[in-house]
Amino acid sequence: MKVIKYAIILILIGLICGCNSTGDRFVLKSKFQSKDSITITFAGAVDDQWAKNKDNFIVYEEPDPDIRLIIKDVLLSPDKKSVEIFFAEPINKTVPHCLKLKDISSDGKSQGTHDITVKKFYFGNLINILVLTMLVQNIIFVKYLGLCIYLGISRKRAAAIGMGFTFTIVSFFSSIMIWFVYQKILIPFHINFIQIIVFVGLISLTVQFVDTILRKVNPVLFKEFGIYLVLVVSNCAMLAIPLLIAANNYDLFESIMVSLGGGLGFLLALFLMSCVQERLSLSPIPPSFKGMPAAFIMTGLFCLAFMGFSGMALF
Amino acid sequence: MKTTVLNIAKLLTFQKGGINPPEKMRLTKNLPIEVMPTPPEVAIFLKQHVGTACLEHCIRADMCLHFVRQPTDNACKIVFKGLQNTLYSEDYFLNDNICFNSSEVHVQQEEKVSEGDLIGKGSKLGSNLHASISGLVKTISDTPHPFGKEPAIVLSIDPDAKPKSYPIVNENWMSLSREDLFAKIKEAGIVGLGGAGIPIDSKLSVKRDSKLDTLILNSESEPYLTSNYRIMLEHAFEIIEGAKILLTILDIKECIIGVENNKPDAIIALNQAIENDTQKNGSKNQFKIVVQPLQTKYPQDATDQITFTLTGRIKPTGKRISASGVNIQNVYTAKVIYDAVVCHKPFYEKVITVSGRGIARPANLLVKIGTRLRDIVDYLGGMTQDVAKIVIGGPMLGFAVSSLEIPITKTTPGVLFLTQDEIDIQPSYDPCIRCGFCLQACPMGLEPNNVSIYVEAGKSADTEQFGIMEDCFECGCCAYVCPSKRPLVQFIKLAKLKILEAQQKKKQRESKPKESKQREST
Amino acid sequence: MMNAQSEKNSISNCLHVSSAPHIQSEVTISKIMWTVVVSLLPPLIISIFIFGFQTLIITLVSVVSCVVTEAVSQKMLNRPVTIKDGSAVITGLLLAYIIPPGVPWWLPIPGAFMAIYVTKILMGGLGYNIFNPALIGRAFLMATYPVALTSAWLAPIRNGSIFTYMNANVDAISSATPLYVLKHYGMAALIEKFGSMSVIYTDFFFGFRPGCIGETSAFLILLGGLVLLYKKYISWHIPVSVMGSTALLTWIFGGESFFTGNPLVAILSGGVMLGAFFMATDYVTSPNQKIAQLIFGIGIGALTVLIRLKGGYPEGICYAILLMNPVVPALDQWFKAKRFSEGATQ
Amino acid sequence: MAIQQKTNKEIFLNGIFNENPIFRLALSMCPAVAITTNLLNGILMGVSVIFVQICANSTIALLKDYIHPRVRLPIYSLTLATYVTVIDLILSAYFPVAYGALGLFIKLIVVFTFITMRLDVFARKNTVFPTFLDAMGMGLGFLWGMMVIGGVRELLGSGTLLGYDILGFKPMLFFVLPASGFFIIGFMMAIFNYTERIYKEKQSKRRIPA
Amino acid sequence: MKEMIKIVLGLCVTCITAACIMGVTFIFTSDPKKKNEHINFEKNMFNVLGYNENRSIPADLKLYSIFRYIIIQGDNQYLGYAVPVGEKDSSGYDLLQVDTNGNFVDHKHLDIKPEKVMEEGDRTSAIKAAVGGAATVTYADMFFVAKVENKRSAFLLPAETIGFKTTIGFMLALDPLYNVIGVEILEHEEDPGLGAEIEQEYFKNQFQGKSFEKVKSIVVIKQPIPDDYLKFLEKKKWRQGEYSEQEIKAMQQKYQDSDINAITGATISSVALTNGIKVAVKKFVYRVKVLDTIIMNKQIAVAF
Repeated sequence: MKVIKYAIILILIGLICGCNSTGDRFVLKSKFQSKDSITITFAGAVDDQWAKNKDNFIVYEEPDPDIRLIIKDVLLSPDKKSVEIFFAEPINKTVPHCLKLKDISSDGKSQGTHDITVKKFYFGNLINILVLTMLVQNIIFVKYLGLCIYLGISRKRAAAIGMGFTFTIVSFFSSIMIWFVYQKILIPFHINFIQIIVFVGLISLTVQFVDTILRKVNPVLFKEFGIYLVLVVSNCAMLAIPLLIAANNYDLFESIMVSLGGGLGFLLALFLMSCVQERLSLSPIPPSFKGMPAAFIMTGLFCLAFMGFSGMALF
Repeated sequence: MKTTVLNIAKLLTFQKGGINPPEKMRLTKNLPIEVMPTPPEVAIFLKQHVGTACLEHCIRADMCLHFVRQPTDNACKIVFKGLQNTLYSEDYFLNDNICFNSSEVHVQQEEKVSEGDLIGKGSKLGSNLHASISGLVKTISDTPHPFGKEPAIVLSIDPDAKPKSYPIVNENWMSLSREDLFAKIKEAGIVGLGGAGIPIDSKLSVKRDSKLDTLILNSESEPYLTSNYRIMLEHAFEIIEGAKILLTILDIKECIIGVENNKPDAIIALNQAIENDTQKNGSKNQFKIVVQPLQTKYPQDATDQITFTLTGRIKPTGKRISASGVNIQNVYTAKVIYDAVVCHKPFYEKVITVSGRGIARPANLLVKIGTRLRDIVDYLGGMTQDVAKIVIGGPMLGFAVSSLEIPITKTTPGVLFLTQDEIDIQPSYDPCIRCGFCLQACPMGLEPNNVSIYVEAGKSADTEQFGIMEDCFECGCCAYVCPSKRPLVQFIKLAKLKILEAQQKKKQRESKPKESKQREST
Repeated sequence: MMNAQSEKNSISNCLHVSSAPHIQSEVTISKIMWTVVVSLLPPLIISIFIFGFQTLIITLVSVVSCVVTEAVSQKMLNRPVTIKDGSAVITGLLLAYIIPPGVPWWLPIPGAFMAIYVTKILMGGLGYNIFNPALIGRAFLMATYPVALTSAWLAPIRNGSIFTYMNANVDAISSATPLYVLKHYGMAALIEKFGSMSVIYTDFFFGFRPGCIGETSAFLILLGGLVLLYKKYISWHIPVSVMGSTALLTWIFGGESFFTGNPLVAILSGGVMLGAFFMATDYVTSPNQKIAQLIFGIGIGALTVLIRLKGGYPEGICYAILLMNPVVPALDQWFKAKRFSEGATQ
Repeated sequence: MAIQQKTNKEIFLNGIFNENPIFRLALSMCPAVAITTNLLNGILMGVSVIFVQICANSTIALLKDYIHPRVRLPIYSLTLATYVTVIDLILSAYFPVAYGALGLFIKLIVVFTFITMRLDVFARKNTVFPTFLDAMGMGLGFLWGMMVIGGVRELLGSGTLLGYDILGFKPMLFFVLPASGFFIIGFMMAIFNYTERIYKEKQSKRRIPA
Repeated sequence: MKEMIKIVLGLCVTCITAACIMGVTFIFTSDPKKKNEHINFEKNMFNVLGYNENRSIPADLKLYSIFRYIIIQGDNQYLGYAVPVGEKDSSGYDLLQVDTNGNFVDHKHLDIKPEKVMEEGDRTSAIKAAVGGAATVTYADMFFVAKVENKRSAFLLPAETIGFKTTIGFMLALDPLYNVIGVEILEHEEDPGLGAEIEQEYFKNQFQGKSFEKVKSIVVIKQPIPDDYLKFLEKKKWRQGEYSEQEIKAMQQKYQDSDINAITGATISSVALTNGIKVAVKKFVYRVKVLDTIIMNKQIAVAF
């Protein structure tokens, strides 16, 4: 359990470092306000005159620096410390927007020109990815991967939880490693066609690594989770996570979130199924359907239930 | 006075669970105790009580009477049908284990005995048996019993013998020592009249614990049964005196009599008796006896429940109730003890409730131990046409019988002749719908639904995790509330049996390797 | 009166011998189920007046197909046919209640097959299903006929002619549900569409709004729910926690900024009432202990709000209940009744 | 060896019926559920698996004397990964449309448990020809299963077979969704169990008079 | 020890063999793969231009590709257009550097062979070399110009937008007056039966023939498509000669200014695609106009 705790702390530190502020002295904050406006907060009060002049603001979407958005109106807040810019058309919040604030004048003094980028909260984006991979793109009920282990392990709850945790840990470490190898070695050298073999190798390596460390550091935990480590190697869900990361070109933190989300989703699925399997083992299921067929149909019902998450986006 | 009793806002009761079945006391509530004429023949079982020593025997014998039990001469066919298949089926031979804690025969065939004579001597956990009628020992043979057949002493009446009377001979029992009192009670062959019928001497001779500080007198809380109520009403004085004897023997001062508030008259009567007693004895009185009205709820009279209700103590799992510092007796036991000590009267006749719509004339009867049901039915004018079930005991805990040849024992609190609409017999039961009614009803906080589901799935041995072996006393609350009409008590009994079997197997397996090892070493 | 002697022979034939207890309460499964059926009927009657006569046809088709599926499948499996206990009727009613009124009449049939055969009978019959059958039926229909399930809404009839929509082109008179309007166009649009706020409250309360067949009339559902509560067939824990958490979370997250959502509209405008009283409280698929029931209900409420606000569907109660159903075995195991002997002082 | 007592025919048929990887062993279900939305996908996936299985099995059977038992699992992975990469590249080059649908799952053949299992259980202990037959049988069993599932789903989901309009309408969209794969596999397994039970009952009945 | 060496050797040999097999396959398959991809892409382009079995591709149809890059030099951002130059068969590519206000900045020749221009890596490095120094060069997008009889017949632009679930990739064809010729969905992951209906002819063909003016303000309405229009849109079901040229024109004119009818039950996907098309067209038209003005002013001999 300690390993998990440290991992979570590490991730949190990473996330906090990964968050970006505007990095500007005078402009404090900028964010998407409603569907057609952006709010900018300043450190000091700005002049009315300046704020009313629409030409002082140049806004464009990052990939299209040549196309300026048409500003309909600019509103200065009563305390003069923030400005809301309204646009003629709804803005596309998925793309970062670049803002150029020309010669900001505050109390008659010029604060110079500021370039800022407004984008969705990075942390929110990461949480979004985590939740999406866990629920909306659940590795078993929506992606249909790792079924062998899922059906084999989910008969006992303790085993299911053990397997889920082991899977999450291995997927976390392996995807970090795989991300570096893929982005820094395979892509620059144009040898990404051997990704399968590399990924399989790296996963085995991670498993060996976790195995060794766990054996030394926490023998009790090893006794509990050790047997599942071997199973993780030959699990298609385990291989699918790095393949998905590679296919979508995620950055490091996003990859970590995908791997965690995938692992937790796997854990969730195993847990739910194990709860259900315990009940199924007591049910008078028709003899032809006993065992695997019932488990399959139950999984199908789970899939129907998980369709409720489809189309979900948190932030 | 009556109103004050009923107006107590929050009456004491136990922690959780319990049910409120229709009381059905009106049938016999207002009928005074009636002495039944001596029957021509009585059969007195050598074993008068259920006893806890042979749990397996009891479970096995009572478990599976689900729909049909066919008693043959000395075996019964036990069949328990599940929804899908037969869960349990066994030909059970009753002669196997029946000789536990029974009494030794003290008479010979054709010997002449008179009322009150010792005919069986209690050994170990058995109690003394006394002739309930004057006459001849006709035979000592197997007689129908709720569980099949058991050996009994059959006496046939001597028509000329006069009924024996027991005048008060020993009013000043206070002067007797504890040991003398104890011996007198033992001599009289009294058993606990609450349920299991353990001989009173073993109940009282539990290791003298310094913790023991309270005597609890309880009364029946099952529907229909009114014998306790009538005793309290008509023999309140004797009960108080009996309680005092018990207190002397136990060497404690405090006694609480718990009476449910559906018997307000009994509460008044007992209070009156206590008042009289204090007036009479004045400052001499060193005992503290109180009557505590209780909320009407089944199973208010169960050991754990009444202890909690009256003292707030909870019995730890797996320990005897004396660990909680209480001794529990039935009010009727107190009355019988009074008879034995003050009148030297052995325990050979008792008050039972004969009730139900299936009998022509319900009554509270004073009958001789060993009286056959047939004689009672005849005396009360026969059964109605639509009688569907004859139950010895209360409707919640009693045993259904299939023959009128069965005699009354010392533990029989009543006989019920129930009609079809009273028992509402279902031809089959339905699957568990997990409504959770039984979880709410179980006074011990167990999970009867899960036990039944496990048993149905053929995993009876796995039900040990639900704690039925330690805690379940088969009060029947779960089966009473079950909307699927599942025979939950039978399920639990079957599970207990299987757990016992599994434990025995485990023991055998454990002992075998040891033996083999020993063999190897030798 | 018979003589005891002559009785002896016949007695073993007519006497029942069974183990204690010998008396049982009067509550039976069929009694519970048929009470639920009866308390479910008022929404159907009002729906006929609101959406027209075809809602009755759809409901009848649904109920009949559920009952027939149950009977046939039990016959085929050589099991006792239990259609008389009313559970299939409830499933049929509920299945019809959670589909739009403008769907073709045959639509419930595949849903009934899925609900009764696959979800219930295959998993062991009554008492062993993990998911609520009616909801699985709906989820299946949603996946199979998404267009019908998401667009066959009808505007309420106010002129009293219940045959208005018979043989009519459904597309021409379809009307968006309040939740759809709320999700995609906001509160202002909702007020614009249905009139003032007070009109919204009263209309929604009595059922004059587009929606699924049985979910519109909050008043009648509440009435039915209160009957079940009064009869003590359900406890207040699940309905209250489902509705309470839905209202609370909608109030917090449902508006433009925090704490500006409208909790009352959230409860009145979807299927939350029907779900809370009649579907989440299904004995088989809900936990037994009170704390577990509260957690179960809060989980349903939270998932409902999550799906409503962030998910792809305007209404989330159906999937929320389905998603909480498999957690029930775990909840049952985590929250057990306190054993009597647990409080013992050693 | 006990295995060699089986005739070649039995070895071949074993994979198709008795130990059908999908319906009996319930291994490698992911593609069977996820991509069998139509018959063509099923066939392509099945053919790819046959290719990988035959190649890998034959290779291992050929080289079994040179493989050190300690490193046999890495060697298996390596062999499989090689052939999977080959088939992956070939499909992406010549069947780009189908590759779009199968994409991920072709790569995942590497971790198909039943292939690795056959390598360890059969190929390691047998000569090339029986191994080839076994691989063929197993592969055909897989192909057959994929075809059945794909066919049913295509017919019920989009009313077509191999792209040709059969029914003229779309009966149940549900069968296009991957979730339906679970139901079809569940029902197919049940049919297998049922036939087996009937078969065994008949056999036991035959035995009694004899 | 001996065993160790044996194992290591065995593994090494296996690895080398595996690498050889994979390498050989890669070499053999890489070319057909690219070719296939190219063919597939072209097929889509022809499709969207309206060439199919009934309407054959003209012999002198030529496609020219123009790539847009974002060049950051110091604090300044520029757009770089890699445009084909030379009269015959686009003998080379030039880079036009434009600032964000649409003013011409620079014109450089790119050192790249025409057949290599579709290779992103080669192209980017050529542009980098041309711009030189510390500039960052990022690829933004591309579009095609189709020429028939040496006249511009259409613009083709691949674009994408966020749909109900993930991105929807589509290809747009515009005529020289920026009216929509056709829309083709390249990739999407919408729900089958709901959002996936954007692929269907009856939906995507609605965009056909919409004028640029209309597209600028096009919206989605939740009304069913009129029956005659629906029949007209389902092109696949057209039998030979069901509609004459005049009829087609008449129908197109009749519904030229109508809005887009949403797919039943999938309004979000419909709106997403419509907005995506709207935005893509607006941006594209703005840029093409800037580019054309520069080419006119500077008199650059572009091929298109």
